[in-house]
Amino acid sequence: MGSFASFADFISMGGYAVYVWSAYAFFALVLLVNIWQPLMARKKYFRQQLKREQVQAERARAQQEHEEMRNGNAT
Amino acid sequence: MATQRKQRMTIVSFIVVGSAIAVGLVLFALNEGINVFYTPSEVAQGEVPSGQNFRIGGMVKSGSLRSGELQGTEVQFMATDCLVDIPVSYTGVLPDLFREGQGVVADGYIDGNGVFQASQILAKHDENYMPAESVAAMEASGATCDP
Amino acid sequence: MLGVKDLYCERDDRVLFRNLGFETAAGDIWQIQGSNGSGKTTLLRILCGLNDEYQGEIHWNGQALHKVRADFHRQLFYLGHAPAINKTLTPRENLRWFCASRGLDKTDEIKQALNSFKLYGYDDLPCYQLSAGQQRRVSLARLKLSAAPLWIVDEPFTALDKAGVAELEAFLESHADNGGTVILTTHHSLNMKSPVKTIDLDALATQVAA
Amino acid sequence: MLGVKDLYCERDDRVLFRNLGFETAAGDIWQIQGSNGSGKTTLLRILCGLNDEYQGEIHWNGQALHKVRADFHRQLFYLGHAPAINKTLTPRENLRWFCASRGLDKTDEIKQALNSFKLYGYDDLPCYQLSAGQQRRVSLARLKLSAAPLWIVDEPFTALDKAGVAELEAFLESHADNGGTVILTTHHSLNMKSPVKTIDLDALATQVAA
Amino acid sequence: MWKWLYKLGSPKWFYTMTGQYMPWLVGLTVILLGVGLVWGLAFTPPDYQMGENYRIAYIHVPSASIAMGCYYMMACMAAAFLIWRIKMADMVAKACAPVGMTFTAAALFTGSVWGIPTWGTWWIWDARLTSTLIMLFLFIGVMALRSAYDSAQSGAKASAVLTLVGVVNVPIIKYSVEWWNTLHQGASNLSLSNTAANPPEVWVPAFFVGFGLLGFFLIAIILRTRNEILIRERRTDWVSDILGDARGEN
Amino acid sequence: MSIVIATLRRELLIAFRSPGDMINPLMFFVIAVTLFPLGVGSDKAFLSEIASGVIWVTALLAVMLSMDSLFRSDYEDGSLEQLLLSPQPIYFIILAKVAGHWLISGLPLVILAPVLASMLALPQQSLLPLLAGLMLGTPILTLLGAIGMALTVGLSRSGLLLAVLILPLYIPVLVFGTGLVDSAQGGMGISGLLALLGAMLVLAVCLAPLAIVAALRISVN
Amino acid sequence: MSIVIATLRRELLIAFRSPGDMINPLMFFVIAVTLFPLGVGSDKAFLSEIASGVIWVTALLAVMLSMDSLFRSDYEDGSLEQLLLSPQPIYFIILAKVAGHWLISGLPLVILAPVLASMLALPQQSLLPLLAGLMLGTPILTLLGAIGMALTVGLSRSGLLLAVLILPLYIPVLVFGTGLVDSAQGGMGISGLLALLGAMLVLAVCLAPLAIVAALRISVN
Ligand code: HEM
Ligand SMILES: Nc1ncnc2c1ncn2[C@@H]1O[C@H](COP(=O)(O)OP(=O)(O)OP(=O)(O)O)[C@@H](O)[C@H]1O
Ligand SMILES: Nc1ncnc2c1ncn2[C@@H]1O[C@H](COP(=O)(O)OP(=O)(O)OP(=O)(O)O)[C@@H](O)[C@H]1O
Ligand SMILES: [Mg+2]
Ligand SMILES: [Mg+2]
Repeated sequence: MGSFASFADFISMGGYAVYVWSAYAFFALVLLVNIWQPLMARKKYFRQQLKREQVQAERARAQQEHEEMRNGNAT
Repeated sequence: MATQRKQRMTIVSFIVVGSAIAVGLVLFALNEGINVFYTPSEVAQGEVPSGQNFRIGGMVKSGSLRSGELQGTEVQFMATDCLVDIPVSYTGVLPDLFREGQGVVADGYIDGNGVFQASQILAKHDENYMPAESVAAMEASGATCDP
Repeated sequence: MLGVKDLYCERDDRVLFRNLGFETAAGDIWQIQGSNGSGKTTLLRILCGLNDEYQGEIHWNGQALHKVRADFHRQLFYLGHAPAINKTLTPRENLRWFCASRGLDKTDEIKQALNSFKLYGYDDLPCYQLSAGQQRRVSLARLKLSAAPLWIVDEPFTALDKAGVAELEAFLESHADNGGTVILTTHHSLNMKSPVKTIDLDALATQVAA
Repeated sequence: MLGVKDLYCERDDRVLFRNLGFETAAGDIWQIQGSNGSGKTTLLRILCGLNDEYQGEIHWNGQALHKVRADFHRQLFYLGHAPAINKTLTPRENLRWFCASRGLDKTDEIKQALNSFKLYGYDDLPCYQLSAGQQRRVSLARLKLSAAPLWIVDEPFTALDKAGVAELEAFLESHADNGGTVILTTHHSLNMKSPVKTIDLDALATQVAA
Repeated sequence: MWKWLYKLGSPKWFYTMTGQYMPWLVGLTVILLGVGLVWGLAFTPPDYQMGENYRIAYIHVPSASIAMGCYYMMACMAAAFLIWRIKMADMVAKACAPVGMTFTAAALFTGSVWGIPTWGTWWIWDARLTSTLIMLFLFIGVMALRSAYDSAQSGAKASAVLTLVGVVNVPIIKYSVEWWNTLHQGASNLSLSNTAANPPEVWVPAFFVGFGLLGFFLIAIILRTRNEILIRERRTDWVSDILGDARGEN
Repeated sequence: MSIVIATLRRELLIAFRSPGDMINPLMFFVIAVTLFPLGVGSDKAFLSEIASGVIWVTALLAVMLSMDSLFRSDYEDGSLEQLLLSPQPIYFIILAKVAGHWLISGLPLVILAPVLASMLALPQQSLLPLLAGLMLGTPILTLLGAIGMALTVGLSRSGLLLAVLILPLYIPVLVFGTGLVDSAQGGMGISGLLALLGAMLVLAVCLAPLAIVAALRISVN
Repeated sequence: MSIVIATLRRELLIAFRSPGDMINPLMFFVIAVTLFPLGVGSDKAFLSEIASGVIWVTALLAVMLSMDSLFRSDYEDGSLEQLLLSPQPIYFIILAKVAGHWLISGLPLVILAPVLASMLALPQQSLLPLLAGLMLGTPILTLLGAIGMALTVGLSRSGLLLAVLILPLYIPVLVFGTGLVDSAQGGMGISGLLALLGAMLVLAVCLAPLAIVAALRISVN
């Protein structure tokens, strides 16, 4: 393990484990967030766009149905 | 057309003159020196009245650190800037980096005996990072001010 | 239903109306007329109990209004100049809160109410994405959900296009036909089959001046 | 004077106008027409340089507008929806600041300008004590003081009574007769002797849709 | 050169270009960051004073540098947007704010954690720390201002102005350690020749992490910018083509 | 009581949709707290003495400034009129609204307070009393602030006026809240002061809605 | 330059006609300053140490909160558009407006500061540096605040957002302002710090109007 005698040594970081590992954990979190968030946003965007198309189709259908129903009532 | 250019010139010259004044003032300020913590020399020259809270910054003089023979967790050492030494007394836990020959910043006041009673001790790291084995070489070359 | 006797109101030292009196009945449609600033909105708000700077009597089913306020509010639907639509919420959420605030248990009918105002598929879009006319429609969709017999609506036709105006007129009329009462103001001329009773505040004002 | 070529503007993803082009000359009166939200105000603000979200060219006396901005502003009088009247100041104080901000030295003529808009004796009352119509008149009194040849006015007739409207129309016309240019929007139908050139934004929009 | 700049201003070109080079950038970044972090964490010898704790430097320093660089980049983009109306510049500026905020937070957090054992405090109101905190606030303020506007156009311009007003803070962060007496240490003098203080085995891994993080920063910005392009250009044909492809996948 | 739940839901939904309402008070709290060490000096021993006072005063200001989002948009879009015409008990609707607003703007302050307290070097044993005080005190501040906001919502420029009206009413809360921390630091019992704050909270919960409703009726007029 | 004088005159006239604009910031200043003895304890020796910091921080907040009256009414009644269409140099008109606003809301704070300072038991020798600092500092605060206000005047709910944008920019002024008092108390020269504050003021006067005009153009759009 490079400059460490053992893996346990590496984990304990010469007694500074809390500091070193929490700093690295936060850093990893920052990296993760910066990748995860745009990727999720991208997914959401595609989902929304597809849903928007569906909704538009549905909107047209509902309008048609509603109008047919009304015309049916009128006659 | 002409008026537009004239207006712009007025504003530009206003800004230029202003910036010049600002630069002059900044240079003057830097000349006067604006310090936030005081070196032992400044303290010795009486720039800080006694009884007043302030911050002192310097090096821990080699060989000046006493702790074992004192009560509890009290420590005493000399803060120095290679010219003047100021005795410092502190009770509490010291940071890791607090070593003889290293930088230190202390909050506190000068008591009646001329001792700086610190309420907080902070260790100041220098600009050098090196593995332990290079230190010997370094000390031999006398690269740092060794107080 | 709602009756008014000897109503007097002044605002900023200007008399808006004096000796105003009328009595609505089930099936009535009342239109309050008058030029800008003549006090139409003020009158409607007085009738609702939102404004109490008046003198005179207002009674509800024969009882003084302030004694039967809770009952009156249960029977009243009021719609003011502003649409009372929160722009960050969706139409569905807006109407759901409306139902809750009126003690109605009609969350299932919300979609239908929106559809009947031609808001097909708009129920889950935040309202700020809707045009002014569509927002007005969301606001009006509440009429469908409300069970109140008395409707007091202030310029309900603003921001609606021609077709919307016609539909809303028909809807108001059908409410009156079913035994409800409508009190409204509008600057455009109504086009209804049933008789519309009018109160002209301008005429009242000239009467005052005379 | 002011010319426009190939102007294109969209707002919130909706095209307001496209391929708009016209050229005003001294003595012209231009009326911008269109329904609510069709972009009349937006167009006027673009012409003034208050809004720069457009594509296309605007030129003033043959030169690109942004190059001669200061000169253009000196020749321009703009009046928007809002009256630009501070309510705590008196009409006189409001107009005095207007003169200063335009670099005019006409403080003596203020009273006369106010009088010509029928504000006899109102010059030292704080504006919040004036009615909406009177405030509008204060705002319009600036037309009298301004020396600018190009007037761009957005719905100047709001809050004016019939007589006021007629007078203002005559006044705008006389400005055009004296070689000035007027660009205006209004929802009411103009009643002027001289020919009024119109731009119909609704027509342009349907053209776009087609 | 100008032509290239002009092309960069085209969203479509940017989108396809970054799409092409992304795998390479990701690969390079993974290698640099991986090597640098493992080296720094496990193979560099401990510092003669701070021991293993010193390893925080390998993430603290590049985080702080990237955060400051990010602010500069945002300011340049803001200026380009305000002066030349380049829409791409605004999209990049918009992407910079959240990324810069997170990196500033990382610099603050790692620095604080590092300070607990070494200095004896996790926070002190010295010039370097305070000005870094101000930078965090500025990033947040820029985002808040943009989102407060209903109109995207106005929000973009307003946040650009604020960005430019706040740019004075960055040199203050950088030089605060020289202008004032700070508890934070000054700039280290790295050199290839000096093998005693700051020898290469200390700073070479730092270089790896530094460049790796730069790559990561670019990736993060590019990802966000691409999303923004898709949103703003959703009505164009080329975006609907992309959408069509996406529909095919689903 | 379904109206209470519905109102709470509505408030929280609106807040989550427009995160500025949640984040801005928090940001103000953090920034304003950081001003003090810069202003009065950052000596640790010294900071620890003023810590609780500074946190209380800043929380006071943050709550006060956050009030604007409580009734403003409802007033502008006409929802407030509808609310006042509801046949449901308006008293409880208002209570639910204020509770929702506290959850959005007050509670986050309490949750963030420990971090700021340690930045200001507040002694460990004072932390709990500080939090207890804030937990009981911020709802009082929100309720009192709501009265002031209800009175001024009809005015276009209400920022400073609200401050001038409401800050004097906040003083008792401040006194007891910081008293709590001082007592704890001095090793005295804090149950008495806690009970007092609790009593104030209960009173405020019971009586403030009456004042708020009355004030809203005036503003809507 | 008659436009500068005319604008100044207009601002002062408006302020004298609507005294709330002048009195509210002062009232806020006084009330907020009195909160501190209540919050941190009223021991005289202790108060005297925090006095300058408290006065500075409160002045900061008062100036910030007073900004609302700078452009709000002009924005709403359309005067702002007229101003931006003026053929006169807008840069100087804006400068005059901000100067007028400082005379109304900043200068009174400086004048009142000695009273509050003696309430907080500020040592005698610190008074002059405090006043000198405020005299140079409050105009900077007003100028920076005007940038923030210009950016947010088009938004309906801008109170807390303004704080979040502007308070970070106020920090340097606060640091130097209180540093001035500390140096004086420590018996050191203050000319350096004064020069620095002066430099900041000159720079702010020169550059802030550019940012303000740009921001106003955006807001009016
Ligand atoms: C919250 C606390 C801290 C903050 C906000 C902070 C911030 C910064 C910033 C902004 C830089 C500048 C990076 C650059 O110039 O590119 C920096 C560099 C650095 N910091 Fe920190 N820091 C903090 C704590 C610490 C601590 C506790 C240590 C170690 C004792 C430390 C060691 C360093 C080092 C070694 C550098 C690189 C200096 C150079 O070579 O230029 N920092 N830090
Ligand atoms: N909040 C108020 N405070 C004082 N006076 C008011 C207020 N609102 C309106 N007024 C005055 O009361 C009068 C009546 O106003 P109201 O709003 O009732 O008119 P309206 O008939 O509804 O006009 P519109 O057709 O424009 O809606 C007006 O002259 C107006 O000046
Ligand atoms: N501040 C704004 N931000 C974004 N869009 C706006 C803004 N103001 C207006 N719009 C939109 O721009 C379009 C044109 O508005 P504009 O005010 O120019 O219309 P108009 O023709 O003047 O209408 P009116 O007859 O009601 O005055 C409208 O559809 C409106 O939705
Ligand atoms: Mg009305
Ligand atoms: Mg218009």
